[in-house]
Amino acid sequence: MVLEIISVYFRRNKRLIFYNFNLKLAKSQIIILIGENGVGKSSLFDLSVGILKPEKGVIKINEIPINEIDQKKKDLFTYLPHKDSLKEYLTVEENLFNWLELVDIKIRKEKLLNTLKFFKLNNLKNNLIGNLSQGQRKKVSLTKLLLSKCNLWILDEPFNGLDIDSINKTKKMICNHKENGGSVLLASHINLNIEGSKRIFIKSPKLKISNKIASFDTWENIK
Amino acid sequence: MVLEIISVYFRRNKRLIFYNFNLKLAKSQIIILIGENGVGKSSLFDLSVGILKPEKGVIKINEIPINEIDQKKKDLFTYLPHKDSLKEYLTVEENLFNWLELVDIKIRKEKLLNTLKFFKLNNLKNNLIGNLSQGQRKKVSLTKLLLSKCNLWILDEPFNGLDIDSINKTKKMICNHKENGGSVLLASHINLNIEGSKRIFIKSPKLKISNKIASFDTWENIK
Amino acid sequence: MKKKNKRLITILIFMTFFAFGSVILLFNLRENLIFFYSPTEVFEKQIETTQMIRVGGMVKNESLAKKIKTIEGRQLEEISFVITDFENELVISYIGILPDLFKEGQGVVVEGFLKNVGKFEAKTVLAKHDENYMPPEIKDIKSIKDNKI
Amino acid sequence: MGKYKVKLDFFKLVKREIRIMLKNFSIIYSFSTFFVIASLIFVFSVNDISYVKIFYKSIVWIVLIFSIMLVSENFLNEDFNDGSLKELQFLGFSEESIMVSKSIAMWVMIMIPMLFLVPLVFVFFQITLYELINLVINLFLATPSLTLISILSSLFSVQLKRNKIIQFVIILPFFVPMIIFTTSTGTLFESYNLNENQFLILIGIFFITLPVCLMAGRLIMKEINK
Amino acid sequence: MGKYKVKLDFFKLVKREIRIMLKNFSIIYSFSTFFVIASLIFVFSVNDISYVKIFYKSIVWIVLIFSIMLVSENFLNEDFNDGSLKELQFLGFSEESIMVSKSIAMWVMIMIPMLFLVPLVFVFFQITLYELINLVINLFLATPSLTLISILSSLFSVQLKRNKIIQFVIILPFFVPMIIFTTSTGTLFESYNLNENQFLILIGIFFITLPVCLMAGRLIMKEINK
Amino acid sequence: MIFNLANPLRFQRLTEKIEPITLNIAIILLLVGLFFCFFGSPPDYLQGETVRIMYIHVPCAWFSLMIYSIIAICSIFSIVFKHTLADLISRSCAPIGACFTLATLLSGSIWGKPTWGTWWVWDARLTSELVLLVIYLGLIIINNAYEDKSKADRYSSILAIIGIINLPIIKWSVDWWSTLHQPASISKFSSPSIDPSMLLPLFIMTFSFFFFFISILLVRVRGEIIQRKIEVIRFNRMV
Ligand code: HEM
Ligand SMILES: Nc1ncnc2c1ncn2[C@@H]1O[C@H](COP(=O)(O)OP(=O)(O)OP(=O)(O)O)[C@@H](O)[C@H]1O
Ligand SMILES: Nc1ncnc2c1ncn2[C@@H]1O[C@H](COP(=O)(O)OP(=O)(O)OP(=O)(O)O)[C@@H](O)[C@H]1O
Ligand SMILES: [Mg+2]
Ligand SMILES: [Mg+2]
Repeated sequence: MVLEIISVYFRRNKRLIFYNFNLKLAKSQIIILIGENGVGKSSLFDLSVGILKPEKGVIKINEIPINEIDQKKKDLFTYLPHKDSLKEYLTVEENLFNWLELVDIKIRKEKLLNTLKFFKLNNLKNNLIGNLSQGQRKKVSLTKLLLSKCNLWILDEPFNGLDIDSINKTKKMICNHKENGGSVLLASHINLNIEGSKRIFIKSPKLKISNKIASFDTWENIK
Repeated sequence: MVLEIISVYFRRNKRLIFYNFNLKLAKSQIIILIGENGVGKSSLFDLSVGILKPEKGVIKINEIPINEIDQKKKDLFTYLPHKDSLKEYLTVEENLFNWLELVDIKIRKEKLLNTLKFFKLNNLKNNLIGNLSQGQRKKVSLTKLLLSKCNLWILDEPFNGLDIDSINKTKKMICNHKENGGSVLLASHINLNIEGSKRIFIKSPKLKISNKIASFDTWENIK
Repeated sequence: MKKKNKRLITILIFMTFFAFGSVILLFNLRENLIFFYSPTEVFEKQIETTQMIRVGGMVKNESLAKKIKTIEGRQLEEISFVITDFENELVISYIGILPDLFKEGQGVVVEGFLKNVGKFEAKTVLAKHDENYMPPEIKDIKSIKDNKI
Repeated sequence: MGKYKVKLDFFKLVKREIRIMLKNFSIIYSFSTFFVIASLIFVFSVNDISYVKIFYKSIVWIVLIFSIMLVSENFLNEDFNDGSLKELQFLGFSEESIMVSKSIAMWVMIMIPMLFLVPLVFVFFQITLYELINLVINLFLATPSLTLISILSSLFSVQLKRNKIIQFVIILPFFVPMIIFTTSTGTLFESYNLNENQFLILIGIFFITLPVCLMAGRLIMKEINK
Repeated sequence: MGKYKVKLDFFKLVKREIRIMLKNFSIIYSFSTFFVIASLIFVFSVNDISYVKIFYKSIVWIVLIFSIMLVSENFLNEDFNDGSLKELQFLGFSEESIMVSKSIAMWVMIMIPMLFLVPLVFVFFQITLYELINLVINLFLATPSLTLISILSSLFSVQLKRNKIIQFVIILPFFVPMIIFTTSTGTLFESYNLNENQFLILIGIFFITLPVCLMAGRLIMKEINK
Repeated sequence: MIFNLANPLRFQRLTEKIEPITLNIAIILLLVGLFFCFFGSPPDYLQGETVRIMYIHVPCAWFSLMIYSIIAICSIFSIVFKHTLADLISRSCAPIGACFTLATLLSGSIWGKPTWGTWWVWDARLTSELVLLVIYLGLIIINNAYEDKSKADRYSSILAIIGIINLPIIKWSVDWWSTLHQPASISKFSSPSIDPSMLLPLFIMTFSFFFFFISILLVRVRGEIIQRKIEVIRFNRMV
């Protein structure tokens, strides 16, 4: 299993998000998370990469619990969260180079230029990120996927703001990755037809308010 | 005509965006702008509300050129741009009240609560915007439409990040508005089936680089 | 049209503000931007003796005098002269090196403390010269002319 | 009626700013701390309090200017980043009213902590009551111009994310005359009577900075969304 | 080997920060200009260079603290707002190394212009060579602690905006002892020999602030994404 | 007509012709002027030989003001008519003006030591000249800080227009307030109070500086035009 989420309990802002949640992502598998707004998809991603900590339960990447991983996490997964961590006052190229250095990938300039061509960003390479349109900006962060060498991709609504052409390209990219043995975990509200993908509907846990609500510290009292 | 864009010429960052562009939006009409990323949809909205100025051409709202409009613009249209101008450290309610006060709408608290129910935001009303999920945040800004009394709605990718249920609700809201004589101009990459809506495909103008490129002040040399 | 009028009115209001401000400034600034006082002003102002001020004027002709003074065991040359604005005079005493351009009949600005009425102890002496530039020969001719008249 | 409406609009903006400010309490906090610390630095660094007494005005002013700049940074940047500035513009509020409302709000935000800080100055620098009153009136008259200027300067630098210091470079020369007028006279005649002349100058400066800053601010704001 | 890698990582972070900073090279330029103008303001307001001499240390320090505060605010706020802080965390960089790299970058950014400015101080305030050397060593020893503290304080303010848990954290007052030590001692014994005692105190302070700031920073950063 | 000339391309062609001429004139005038400065003019009756600093100081001071006026006029033009050439000129002028201002300050201080007995005082003229330098620096910083050149041009124009307030203060501070700096010798309504034998080298130097200024300006403007051309081509290259 590339990613395993085992009976995770999680509350956010005192609101119950996950109650005994389980998920398994195998090699060469695509999982699409679908669910209402605010059900906890993005939180799940943050949990999987170890930014948030579950109150109970274990999260494993490559069979190792996330908080015991010793090697650099950057070699394990590529995560594109909603906030794309692009600096508005740097150019497209500079932003990507900064990222490449952080994840320890060495690449020549021509190679990067070629990669930028995939989303037709090559003649925007010297534009400031702040001067791009929403979709163009999204494409810049998607380009990171093309450059990364990780097995596991975690993508938070990767199709937001893209035009139809680019959505198809991204889909193809994801399929390719799967073909090559990669695993993808993504959340999307758009109805996608990616073959061989598994859809998981997340529902928010119903909570029974018992009389003992006051002691909300223990999970037993909630459900 | 509620909104008229007449032979507009516009460059952004030295890049040609609109070359003799025309668009008309009548009463009780929905226009959906479709186009590649970076083709200039958001720029068109900014032009229509007068934040950007075209180099040539006129933009009229209710037959009055936008730069001669005397009355407060807030009574003419409601514009939801990409940046939603919600303050992260204020609650949902506070943000909406701030906006209501800016656009001169007086509303009682209960009314607002009722309106929030439309998108099921009512029990989030005391949450900080910074603690909402993307979709919830988008819904907060869409709630402004329910509260506004303007005829013309200008919406920049209103369905981004919404779940399917909410997309349908928003669609219904837009249709209702049209039924009541309102006009809507929106951009979206999602394939929408709104009856009676007109779709406009925007293409970026091709430009011939002449030898006279140096005199970049005149339009004649560009095309 | 209406909007244009509005802008025009705003700009007019701004102009009047600006003019009003400038007038206020011009009438009140003299006091504050001044680099030095004339002896007359010093007498009118009743400045405290602890206050470092600058006084400027002409060095009165034939008022320069030097005398040796012993301070802390060292022999120092105390220079004294009179500066005038042709109404009032102030006696300046100073220990130190005078600038090259210091001459009787020329302008000077001194910085220091007022000791008592009509007496001033200078810490610094600055020469102030006028806007006339000419070769020495012409100066001689001119002064001869002046003398004749 | 039109005029009445303009007025209302304007108050609305001011109210909005102050409401937002009060939520973002950290601004007041950092303002006051900076002020106190900076004054303390002076007091401590010079072991002879009598020197500090001579310069208390300069110290207060410099510290004030710095803290105002710190605050104004906050004021505009955030509104620019989250799109509020754009919203205010397309809702039809004139650039002038945005500028003025922001600086009024800022002025209020600065004056409130000042009320608490001034007695502190009194104790710190051991000045007389007359001097204190003089200082307070001076502050009262000069801060409006200062806030206007600093808001203008942060408008200049709103799009330069990392290079915030640029705003000081741009605008400090315009502070210079203010400082000369507010501080130097005080040291020239340290008289015990209030200095109406100086007050008039400050008012005059205000009448010049107001239109200049508003016009310049308008021009910049028009440009900012491009 | 593990250690070697950690080191590399750490340098990478520092390099990243400095690269982002330097992107706008004019920041150094502006910083220097700012320093000069701020000192000039003092001169303007005091009107007399011989008095300004008394305060040269305070001036240098205040300008320094002010710029550090300005820069650090930017340093963290921005990284938090655009998600970079989160990215660094999930890429596996430890919170400590993020803190330290940021403060080193900041330190470098402040020290480079300082090197050019110090001779200027020398000329401006007409101090002796000994005083100058003293000042430089002081700056060198005190700024690391200052940057650490200011980064910690901006972490607090980021956190403060999100959830109002830590309303009144008083972080800035930690500056005060630093300043007192660095500025007052110098004038208390205005001797011509270097002041080792003072340097030792500064080093001591640094060894206290480093662990305290790193631990506190780690705790806050863990909390920040919640 | 003016706008016809103000077409950047035509302007560029014109400058290519003018520039060598102005440069040659400047060099010749400079040589002649330097001769007159050092050998062909008498010492002053009061100051003696130090008066020769005047031949540098005064032209530099005039140009520091004149160049700022040019920038200010161009800025008004660029704000009102949005004309590119005006932007290019004011952008190219700023560093030159800053140099002249710096030269004024330096030569003034050097002159001040023997005449006044001090390098520097805070009187109105000197202070306002210093403020002028800072404004120049601000303009330069703005011009270089923004990636988007047109935005930078707009902003620096705005700053330049605000800075106009400083010009009359520099010019007339010596008349309005009592300053240590002397009042005007030449640029006043009555006849100059400088002897003709000293006026001659002053004017030769002034003209020489003027032609230098023009030729540097032309070179810089041409460079700017070419740079913008490259930018336009780069930005409009299609996929
Ligand atoms: C740092 C010190 C100084 C500065 C910043 C300075 C600045 C200026 C400026 C801006 C002007 C041009 C005024 C105008 O165009 O009307 C000027 C003119 C002049 N300055 Fe200075 N000056 C300094 C020192 C001196 C000194 C020491 C002298 C001579 C003793 C001097 C003699 C003159 C003369 C003769 C003029 C020509 C006045 C005229 O236009 O007729 N300056 N100076
Ligand atoms: N602030 C800006 N400054 C300069 N150029 C900009 C700016 N914003 C956008 N552009 C450029 O203008 C063009 C149009 O951008 P716009 O945001 O209008 O596109 P869009 O049609 O809304 O695209 P999307 O579907 O991605 O939102 C793009 O090529 C973009 O690079
Ligand atoms: N920073 C935060 N602090 C506290 N609560 C939060 C925070 N971010 C999100 N929440 C809450 O946690 C819940 C889950 O949010 P999350 O962002 O994971 O939803 P999501 O499934 O990604 O929704 P969307 O489809 O809108 O992106 C929501 O109810 C939200 O209100
Ligand atoms: Mg989400
Ligand atoms: Mg868009």
